[in-house]
Amino acid sequence: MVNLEELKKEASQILKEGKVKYIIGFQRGSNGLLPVPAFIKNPKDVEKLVWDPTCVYNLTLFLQDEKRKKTKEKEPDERPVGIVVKGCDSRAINVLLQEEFIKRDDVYVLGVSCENTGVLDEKKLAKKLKGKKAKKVEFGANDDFVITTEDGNIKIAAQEVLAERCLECKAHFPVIYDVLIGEKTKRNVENPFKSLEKIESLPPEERWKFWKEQIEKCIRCYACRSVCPMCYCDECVADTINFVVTPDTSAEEKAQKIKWLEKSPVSSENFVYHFVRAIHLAGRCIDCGECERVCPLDIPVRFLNKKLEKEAKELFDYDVGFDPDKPSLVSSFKDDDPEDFIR
Amino acid sequence: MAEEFEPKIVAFLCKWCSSAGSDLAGVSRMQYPPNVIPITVMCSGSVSPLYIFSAFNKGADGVLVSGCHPGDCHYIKGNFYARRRIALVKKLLEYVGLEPERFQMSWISAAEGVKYTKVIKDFVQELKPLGPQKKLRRTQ
Amino acid sequence: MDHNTYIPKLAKIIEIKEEVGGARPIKTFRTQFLSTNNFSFHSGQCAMLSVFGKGESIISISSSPLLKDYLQFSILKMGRVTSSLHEMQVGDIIGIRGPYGNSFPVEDWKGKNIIFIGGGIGLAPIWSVLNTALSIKKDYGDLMLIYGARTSKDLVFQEELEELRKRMPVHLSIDVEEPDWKEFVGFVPQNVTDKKPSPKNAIAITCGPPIMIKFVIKALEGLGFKDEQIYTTVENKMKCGIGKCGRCNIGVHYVCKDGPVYSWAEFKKLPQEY
Amino acid sequence: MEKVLSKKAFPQWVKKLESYTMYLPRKDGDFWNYEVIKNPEIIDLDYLNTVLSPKKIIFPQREVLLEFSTSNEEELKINEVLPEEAQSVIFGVRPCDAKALTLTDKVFGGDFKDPYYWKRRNSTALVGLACNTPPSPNCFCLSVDGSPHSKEGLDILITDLGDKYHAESFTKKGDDLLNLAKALFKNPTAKEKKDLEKIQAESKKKIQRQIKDTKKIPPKLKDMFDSPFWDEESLSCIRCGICTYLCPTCHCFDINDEVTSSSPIKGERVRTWDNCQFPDFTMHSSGHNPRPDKAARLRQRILHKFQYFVELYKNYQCTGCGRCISKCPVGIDIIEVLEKARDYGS
Repeated sequence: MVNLEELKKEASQILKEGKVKYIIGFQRGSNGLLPVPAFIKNPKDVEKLVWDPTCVYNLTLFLQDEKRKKTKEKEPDERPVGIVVKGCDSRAINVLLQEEFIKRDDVYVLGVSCENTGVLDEKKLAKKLKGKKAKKVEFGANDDFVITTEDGNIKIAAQEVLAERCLECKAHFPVIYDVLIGEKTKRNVENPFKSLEKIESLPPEERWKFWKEQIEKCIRCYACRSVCPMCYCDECVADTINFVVTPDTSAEEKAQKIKWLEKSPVSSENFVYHFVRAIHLAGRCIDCGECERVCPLDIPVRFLNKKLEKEAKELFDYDVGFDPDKPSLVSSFKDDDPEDFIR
Repeated sequence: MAEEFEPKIVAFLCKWCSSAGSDLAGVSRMQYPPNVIPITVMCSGSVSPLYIFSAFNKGADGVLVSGCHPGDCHYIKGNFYARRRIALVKKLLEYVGLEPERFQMSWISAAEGVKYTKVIKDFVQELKPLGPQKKLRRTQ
Repeated sequence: MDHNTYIPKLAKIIEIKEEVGGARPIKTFRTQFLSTNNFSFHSGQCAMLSVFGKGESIISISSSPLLKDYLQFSILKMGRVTSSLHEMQVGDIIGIRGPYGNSFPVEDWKGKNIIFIGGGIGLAPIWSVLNTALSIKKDYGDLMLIYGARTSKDLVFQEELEELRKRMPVHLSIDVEEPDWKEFVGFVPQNVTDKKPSPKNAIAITCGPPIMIKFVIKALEGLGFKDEQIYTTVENKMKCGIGKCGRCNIGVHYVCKDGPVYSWAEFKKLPQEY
Repeated sequence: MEKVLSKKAFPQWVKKLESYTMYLPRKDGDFWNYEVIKNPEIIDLDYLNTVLSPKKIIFPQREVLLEFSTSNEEELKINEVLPEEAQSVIFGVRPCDAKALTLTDKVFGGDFKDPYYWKRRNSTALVGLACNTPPSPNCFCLSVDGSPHSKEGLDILITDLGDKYHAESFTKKGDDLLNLAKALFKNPTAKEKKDLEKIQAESKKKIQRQIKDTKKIPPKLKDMFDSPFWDEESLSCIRCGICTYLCPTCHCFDINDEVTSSSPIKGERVRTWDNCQFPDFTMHSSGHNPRPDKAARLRQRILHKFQYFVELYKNYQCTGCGRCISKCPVGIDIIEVLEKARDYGS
């Protein structure tokens, strides 16, 4: 079992020693079941840290803010940022290292193992509880979750309320860390792409119907982009000003910039956005599932990423986020990459 | 009687091979359907997936990316990168239900004028029964 | 609900003058409405110009409202819309809607001395009120213009400025020394301090880049100008022009509707977010 | 007009209104959304609040303002495109969402009446549903001058009395709807009136969240513009647009030209929702941005709702629907932010 006290002790120590400038972790929020991100500078505040199945966020996202802030500072504090990561989140760190978005010295990784379980799917839990309100969710002793409700505690097998991505997780423990809390529990996942089967098995026209219906719902709030630790581009084709404008940018440059998609949230434009998002994450998405969790319209955007993750595995034997020294999926090739589709 | 549907194909042709191949077909007066809107690019590896999505968005009935044969790339490795990337784009488009026939890739060298005409002829023949591409096209 | 303000009126470009070349070009456009002109405005107000297919851009009207023949806009090439305006020819059609925003309280200024202080393209909104004051000069006291730009080539309305010298003092400046430049070298605020306009019975109007406005106000304060004697016009990104689209606000003020003209006394009360 | 309708008769009433375009919340997966009623037989009013408020019907996310085109003679033509004036009814509008429309009314009214907004607004009747139990755990209408059975903005308010609905009409539009099916409605008995009072009193108690001393917030915010508070509060903000797009009172929009043919030129000028949380919202063409970071943008959102709007229109620009709290990806809670601001530095 992961010992929260161990995490707090470690966090407190590195803050006291001045090893890190601050720590990004989880703390209880003012509302609902989910925690909120914590940015802890003072060793006293490490008491606020929590670790339980509601710690769904991928906090590596906030390394983007850190980097942006740092580039603006004249004399930046070069110490690393302490960051609490799960297995999936740690793979994001590896990808960010692989892409040289961050350096290894920029982060002090407080790895926490999900061991035999993972994080909660709030919606699955709500369905299970049938209207009863969960106040607290904790890891149980037997791969289960202990739910505190108004009328006492309930134990539910983790498998039943785990986030979909956790059921398909390839490593439940951090693959890169400075400190590891918990154990590297091996669990066999029979088919890491099982959830895709339902859509893949549909005939093409049904599949089209499914995706059209889903993508049409999109209101382009860009939460899926905003929450993604890999979506760190300064320029994005989806924005009206889709590049960095400085006082030196000429009027011609601005005028000639192509408007790839309209702001109108209609099917055709939404598809361009979601295609670009998906393809830009091919070989980079570590399946933290945050994009799908945050979608206010419940669009299963994760299935787009997951599909490309599957293809990368099957076509190119590429696994994402396990080795920061490996070349990335699309900046490498093998001589015998499949080309049966080419004329 | 309704006129027969003539598909619009946007073809991204690499400057060194495929575009030269299409020129050869032209100067050799080979016959092939006039359905292609050719866009010469420096290398098949320089074709961003965004170009492909954008072509469909702006009304292409089919999109072709064509480069040098493996080993012949002017930039040594460009077409190998393209091969990977295009494979992923193709899988993605088919996954959401676009007809696989609508997006093609080919290797056409500067000497293969004949192959170019065949690729285009076949492409047009395959697109005709599908009718206009409306799925990803901006509504007008 | 008789009038739909989002629908622009079509207007023809009747004259184009190249004011400034180079990397930051400025052109002055004169336009005439295709149908009857019932577009009446006051100095300081803006209009939303359309290039159909490119979009809209809010531009201050630089001609005097007393002139009924045409509307004049001096436009710095900056982005998508202004770039296509710069490519347009005489005879081309644009859309104009408005006028929007408030205006300079020229009526209240009668009998007063007015000092106009502009920087770069910032002379455009001032030009309208300057010309109005000039055409009824007897109603006003002494007029003075202090105007500067990066280089002598970046000064707008050069011919008109020469004409203007015959009727009022004109003090020009450029940021860095050039051969043959006989006037002030330095930034506009420095020129203000140098020319020492008197605050007595005077109004100062300033428009230019935000940083210039800030220092011009300091210079004026140094000369004894009170907050109520200083006026400025502000710009922000705008889309609707009528205080609804929500992006141009500074505090409770929508610059498109409640601005762009502010006395420093009013403006300093707003949150400094512009 | 005050009436009572048996629940069984509800679909019959809806059927009588067939000449109207009718919207009702419909369940789509795990959430509810407004949709046009196709089959009045299978409707009920037992639903949680919708992801998007009826704002999306009155002020759609995409709206064509005009069309432009050049003919062969190169003559440019523009054509005003106003929405069709279809008489519509939106059923089941929660009181907070109805009140929100009275707030957007203020924005789209004033000196320049927005014809697109008002065409729809004037031809739409709002039939509300009182919240006997709060439709969201984050409801806080009572703290922002609202109530679970407020009639503000509604033409009719329906209250669930168990096996029947109490329906009260406040406007002519509402009366018309009731009069179209006169036979189905009865006058409420004294007991039913009493039940209604009881339900209304109880519904207020069930609301779980509140802001204390809301009144103290606007004057406090006025002095907090330059406070480091906004940096601290916005640390976890991820710059997405959920809070504002889902807000029933947010009204910001963008206008763009969408070109369908470049030669000869042909296209539409389109208005779409826009969002003060996006970096490019206020960015000038020069690259200068008056609100350069997420702290400035969070401040704008909070100040707009709880200071600027209050100064301009004497109302909070928030009706306590709780959507922004429930759906924020990182748990930013407007109640908490406001209460912290209220107590900041004291």
